[in-house]
Amino acid sequence: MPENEFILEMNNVCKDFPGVKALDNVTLHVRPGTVHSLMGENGAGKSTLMKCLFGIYKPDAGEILLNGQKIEISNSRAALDQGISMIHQELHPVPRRNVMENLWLGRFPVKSIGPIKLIDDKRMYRDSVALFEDLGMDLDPHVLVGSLSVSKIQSIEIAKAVSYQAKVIVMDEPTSSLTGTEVEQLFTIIRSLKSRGVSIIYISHKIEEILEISDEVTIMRDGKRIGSWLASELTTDLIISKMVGRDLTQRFPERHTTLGETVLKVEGLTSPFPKAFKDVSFALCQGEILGIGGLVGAQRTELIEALFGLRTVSSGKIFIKGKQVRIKSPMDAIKHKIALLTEERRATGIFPVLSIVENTVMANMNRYVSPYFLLKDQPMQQDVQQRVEQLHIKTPSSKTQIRNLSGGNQQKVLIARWLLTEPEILMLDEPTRGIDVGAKFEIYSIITDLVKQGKSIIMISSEMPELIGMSDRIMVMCEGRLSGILEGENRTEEEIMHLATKFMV
Amino acid sequence: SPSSTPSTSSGGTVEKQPTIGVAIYKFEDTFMTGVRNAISTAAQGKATVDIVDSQNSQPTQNDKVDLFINKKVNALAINPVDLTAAGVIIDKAKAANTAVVFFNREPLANDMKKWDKVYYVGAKAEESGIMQGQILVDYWKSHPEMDKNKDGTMDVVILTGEPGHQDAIARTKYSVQAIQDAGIKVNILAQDTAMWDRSKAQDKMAAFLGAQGEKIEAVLGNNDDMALGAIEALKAKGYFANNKFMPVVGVDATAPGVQALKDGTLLGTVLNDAKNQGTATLNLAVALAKGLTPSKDNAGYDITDGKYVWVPYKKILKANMADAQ
Amino acid sequence: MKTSNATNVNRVGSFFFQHAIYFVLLILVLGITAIDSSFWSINSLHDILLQSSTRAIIALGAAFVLITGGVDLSAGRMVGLSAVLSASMLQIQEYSHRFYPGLPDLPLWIPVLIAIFAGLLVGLINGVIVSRFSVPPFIATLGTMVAVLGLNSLYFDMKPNQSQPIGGLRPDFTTTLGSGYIGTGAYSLPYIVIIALIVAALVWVIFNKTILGKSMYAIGGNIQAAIVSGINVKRVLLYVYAAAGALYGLAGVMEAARTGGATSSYGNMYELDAIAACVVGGVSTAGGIGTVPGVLVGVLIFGVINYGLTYIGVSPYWQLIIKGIIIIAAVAFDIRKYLAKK
Amino acid sequence: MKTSNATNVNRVGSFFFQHAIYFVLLILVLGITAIDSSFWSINSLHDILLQSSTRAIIALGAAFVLITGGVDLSAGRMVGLSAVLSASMLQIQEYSHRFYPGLPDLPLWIPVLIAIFAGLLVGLINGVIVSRFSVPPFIATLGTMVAVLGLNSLYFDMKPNQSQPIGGLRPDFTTTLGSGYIGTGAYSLPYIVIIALIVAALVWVIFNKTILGKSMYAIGGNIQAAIVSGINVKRVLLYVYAAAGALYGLAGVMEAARTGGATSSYGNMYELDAIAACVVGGVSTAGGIGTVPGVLVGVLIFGVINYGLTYIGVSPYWQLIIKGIIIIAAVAFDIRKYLAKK
Ligand SMILES: Nc1ncnc2c1ncn2[C@@H]1O[C@H](COP(=O)(O)OP(=O)(O)OP(=O)(O)O)[C@@H](O)[C@H]1O
Ligand SMILES: Nc1ncnc2c1ncn2[C@@H]1O[C@H](COP(=O)(O)OP(=O)(O)OP(=O)(O)O)[C@@H](O)[C@H]1O
Ligand SMILES: OC[C@H]1O[C@@H](O)[C@H](O)[C@@H](O)[C@H]1O
Ligand SMILES: [Mg+2]
Ligand SMILES: [Mg+2]
Repeated sequence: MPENEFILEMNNVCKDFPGVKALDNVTLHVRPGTVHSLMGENGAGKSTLMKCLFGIYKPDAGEILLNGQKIEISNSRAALDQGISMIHQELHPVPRRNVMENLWLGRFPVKSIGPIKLIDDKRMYRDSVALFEDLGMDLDPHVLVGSLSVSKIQSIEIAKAVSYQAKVIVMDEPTSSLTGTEVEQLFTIIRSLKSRGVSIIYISHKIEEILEISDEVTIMRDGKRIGSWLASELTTDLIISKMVGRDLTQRFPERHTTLGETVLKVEGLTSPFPKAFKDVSFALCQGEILGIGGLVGAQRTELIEALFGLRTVSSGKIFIKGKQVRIKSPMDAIKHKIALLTEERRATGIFPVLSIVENTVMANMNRYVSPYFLLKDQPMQQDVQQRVEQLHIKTPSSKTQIRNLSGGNQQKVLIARWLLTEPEILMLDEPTRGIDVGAKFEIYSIITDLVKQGKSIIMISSEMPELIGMSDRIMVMCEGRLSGILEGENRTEEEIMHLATKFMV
Repeated sequence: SPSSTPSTSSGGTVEKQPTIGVAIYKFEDTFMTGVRNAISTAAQGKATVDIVDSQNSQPTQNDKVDLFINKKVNALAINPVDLTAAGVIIDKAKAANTAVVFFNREPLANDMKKWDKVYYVGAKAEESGIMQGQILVDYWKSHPEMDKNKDGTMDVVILTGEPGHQDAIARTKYSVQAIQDAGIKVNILAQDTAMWDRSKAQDKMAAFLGAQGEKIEAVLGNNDDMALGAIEALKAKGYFANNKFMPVVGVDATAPGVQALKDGTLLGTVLNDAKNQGTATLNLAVALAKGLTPSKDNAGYDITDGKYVWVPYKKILKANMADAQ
Repeated sequence: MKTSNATNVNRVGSFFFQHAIYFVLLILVLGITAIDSSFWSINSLHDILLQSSTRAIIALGAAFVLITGGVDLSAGRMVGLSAVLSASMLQIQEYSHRFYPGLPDLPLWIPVLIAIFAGLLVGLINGVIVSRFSVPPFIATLGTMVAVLGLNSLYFDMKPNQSQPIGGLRPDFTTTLGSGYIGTGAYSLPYIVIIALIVAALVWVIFNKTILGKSMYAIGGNIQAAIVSGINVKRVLLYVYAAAGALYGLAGVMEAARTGGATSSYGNMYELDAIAACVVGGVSTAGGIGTVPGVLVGVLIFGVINYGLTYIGVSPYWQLIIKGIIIIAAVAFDIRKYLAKK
Repeated sequence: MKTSNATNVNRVGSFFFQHAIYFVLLILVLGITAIDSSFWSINSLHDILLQSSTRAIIALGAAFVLITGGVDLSAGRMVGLSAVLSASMLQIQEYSHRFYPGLPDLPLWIPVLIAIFAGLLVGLINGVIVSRFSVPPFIATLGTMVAVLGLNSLYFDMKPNQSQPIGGLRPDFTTTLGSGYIGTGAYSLPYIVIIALIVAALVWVIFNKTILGKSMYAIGGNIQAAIVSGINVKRVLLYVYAAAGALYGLAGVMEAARTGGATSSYGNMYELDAIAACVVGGVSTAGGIGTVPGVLVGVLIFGVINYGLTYIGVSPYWQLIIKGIIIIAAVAFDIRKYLAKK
């Protein structure tokens, strides 16, 4: 059989959702043994296109050709059987089962005892170990997945997708929760897959990554294909202008810091759990952006969750504007005008079946109570509508269930939720994860506006350029301890990395 | 269950009160509560009774019997959930040499013959149905206006108990038959189960009235609770006021039932004699526990065919209301 | 042209699925009317509304809990408890077997409030068990369901009553909360229907216009997110189970008044009917979804089934089979609107 | 020193919570023995095992469904159906009220298989409703629960039986699946206990060593994950409900054999007991969690409560109250091990 020019062709694919034309005549052609990246703003339709390919959605129109043959993909099983595998944007772990069961789900190795087929645990273990070794991953096949960090779970998904021996592997934002070294590892894996003739469809909002790993790039906007280019023809600015439809001159908004008095002071905060944060002390000034850097597992999330009353502390003091406070629950925190945008949007952020309005006002309903204890709809709608416009949230209406929004737009709704509480201290845990460049800039602008108004920000980020570009000071953690605070000129990636590994043995 | 050694130890020199294991088919049953109370009362000073609830489940009752045997009670008094299950219970009792008195639900004759230490105390289920029918027959004869459409046929609706319940079946069948036996034709306009339940009966009766309206000439309830539910539905449609009457009959002669007789809403009911059923059951069990053969002398009741004590039902109308209290 | 046609078809289909339960109700009514045309009457409507009133109140209680993602199995037994409690204190003086022989006539509202309060209290206990001890609602309410029956039976078995049905209820009680109505003849409106409507309106306000209501939907939608959003989840759950309990309590009082009596087995299995009505009415057992009008339509569907099938004389066994099939079919239709478009 | 002590304390605490239900069982047994020392005997153990056998089989059926994140309310009515079916075909020739007057003696296994197959069939129907029509399991099985009772009642009411309890069962039937045992005296092992153990072993293998089992846990743990991993969710659910149905069918046959009779009300409410036993035994109503030994211990806990409380003469009403409290307390303890430490 003659080798086709394209291993995969998706032609004129259309997909409607109530109120949204998610895909409008989209065409994607992928060559064998290449990395083909898919880019576009949040809600551009990237995930939807891939879900059509993987049998999760049924396209309204269009055709899919694999190796020149038209194929029907009615469900994920069919996709896998045709040699297409996928790393999903939303992780799908089975938390109460162990690593190897998650890995081989849907294709467990069996041994036959007469007519009976029993699962071959030993082989499953051996295969898992071999696979992890091959991919340079450090994972114990017997550990419960629920006890692992997001980045480890992401690694499992990667290993799983690779292990299908697929001809086409879709990776929908595989690096959104990986550390720098893990990203490098993934790229090594991708290169070796390429050399074996496997094609990768790669989705990411990280332009540096795209330029580094891709052979070709297709850009989408509003459900339409804008065009495809060789990666070598593209530059960051070019990509941004194609994606956003206009030029974006800066990555970070201009700002001039004027620090006020100390609003938050933390002294010797220690968790009762030995592996968690210990003896953390720092201060936050009015109008300041305090970045928190570190590797995944550095306990940054735990620390700010403790500040927000979600976790217990065994010792340490918290002062707000000089007064010592006790924060035992998010309610206390909100009362003290603290807000927290959590790291895991799906698990701790959105109310999937509720509308955008409800999702937005949920942390702040007191504001809409009339003298008769009833909620006033009108101002609620207005405020939400205003935020939808301000943050450019892409949705048919503010009454749409949030689960129907694209990942990035869900994140914006959550930001809107916290802005509505008019916090003095806003804590953001990986606020731009999964956010497109345009929206990132919008979020950065919001942050800068807030500090201009005298609010204070704590921002956890694993993206070092973001930390350096946005923060006044960067506090770096390692293994639960504060390893240093960087100010002024010495805020380099090297210095951050140095501190992030300071206590490691 | 494998046999444990028969309990000989408790015999001895000192006269110790015997222990009787009593299993009621369902504690929530109003009538059986009366029997249960009668058993407790009769036991005072004579025996220790251990009364358990079979929760309307035969398997559960079997479990309770195993437990009684393990605890080495001196006699069993069982109100079977299903009369057919008596056979298995008799086997268990026989293996442990523990005499058993069944009450309220009569086991099959074959099973009763399996062993000589098996007795039965109860009323004849069909009797209650027959009496209900007779009450309506008497009323029909003395009140010709009851035949509203003058067709010589009694147009009735029937509210039945739980499907498959022996009392429900017997009462439904024999009440109709008794009316027919008196030479009156019966036309069943509607019949439905209200699960012995007052509130369900009220809803069902409302639907009967909606569909049949003035055609209904009498209401047969398998028990008082359902008859009273029917009366509430009738009241809502203007009955029992302004000379609008509907003959309704029930069974059990419960306190609210008797009150309804007094109010003139319930035409009649049938007294199931809880007190005598309970006392007879206990007396027989005590005699058996002491190793005696029950007789009029040691148990206080006539024994028929060497195994049966029959406690009669009684018709209750407004006139003899006092008999039910 | 072609597209617009297709869209129209789609729109009709979508409209149909969005309102599936209303169609189910309509089809049922029409079907029964086709078999017996006399069913189509103000009287039937009247009877169905009357029979649906207490059920609606119980179902609304169940909806509170379901929306938070829980389930309440203790509903029926709470109905029984409050029926017995209120009846035991509201007997006429002349009644021969009074529960409290010496008790003077109390003002009507005292026993009624006591009974409702009992429901509220058990509800609170449910709430504490669920929210403080993190026991799954199914088990927490299964436990109270069993325990409440025990308690009620103990009370009901007290001397001198000894488990006899409680009868001889005061006419003011049975009228106000039972058989009374305003208006005349076919155009009368029974008090209990009015009570049910008022309760429904109040619940609608709670669900849609209060912080409690929104918080309930949030908890049912994603409890972790609710915690992070500063919702006092424990307190909301407490209120929710207590409110549900109070509604069951009210329903129990109304059952006693309506039937003019009470026993400890009142309300048995009502919880299943209530949950079924809710789910048929579009409340999700997974939490976060449900509306008051939906619940009311769900209750009416069962009202029509129960009344209508008896009306046309379907045998009880066939009634069961038909009812089972309708429950499933109604939900199977209704669920279409939530199924993620593939 | 101090830390190591603390860690030890912690370890003891953690061990305790990990095995909470075993301690609950132990405490129950010891408590009852303390009140009446004669309870501590081989005979009691024997009785409790006997009484727990059919319940264990039903609970294992319920566990299948619970692990996939579903719930099966139709269990009890299926038990009733298969009890009536098997009994109706296994009466002695001399019995006066035979269900099928002319029927010759069939080989034992034919009626037994028919009855189990009936359970399997209803289970399949549940599976189809849940998986093809996406009806939530609570409603799907509520529907079949009602419909199966209707069907069974129709069958049971057929002429000439007309709803008479079915009795006069063949001794080979009542022995093999009822009262028979191997061994002698206190050291005998009833057949039905052996059957329950074999079933438990088989179910253990299915849960832990087969694709079906692992897929069940995945579906209950995260159905989305199961779908994108190419698991045929619909087929697995079909198998699961069918397997559960077959187990209920087997249990129904055993109930008939054990009691020597059957009526259409057999099995009523068994589903709640079964689910309660599962959850007490650590099965999560949210799906994805549960083990066979856990389920067995859960069943035993109820066995000990039912037997033990009656043994020491607790009044039935108090038994209900105590039972309710124990259900809640056991789960409240057990749940500690899952509560995320924060
Ligand atoms: N199941 C659904 N129902 C309704 N609308 C949907 C559904 N899934 C996606 N959409 C809509 O389709 C559009 C495309 O979404 P999609 O998830 O494909 O975007 P994306 O390009 O992957 O964005 P992101 O970068 O944020 O992940 C969005 O407007 C989204 O709201
Ligand atoms: N040593 C460890 N081994 C495995 N998992 C760990 C370890 N330490 C922490 N985790 C888990 O990893 C997850 C991430 O840890 P944490 O949130 O503290 O990291 P972080 O510094 O906030 O990283 P991120 O950049 O992902 O926010 C948490 O869920 C935590 O429970
Ligand atoms: O099983 C319950 C029924 O038992 C009957 O014997 C009694 O007459 C009825 O009133 C009802 O209680
Ligand atoms: Mg996406
Ligand atoms: Mg983190």
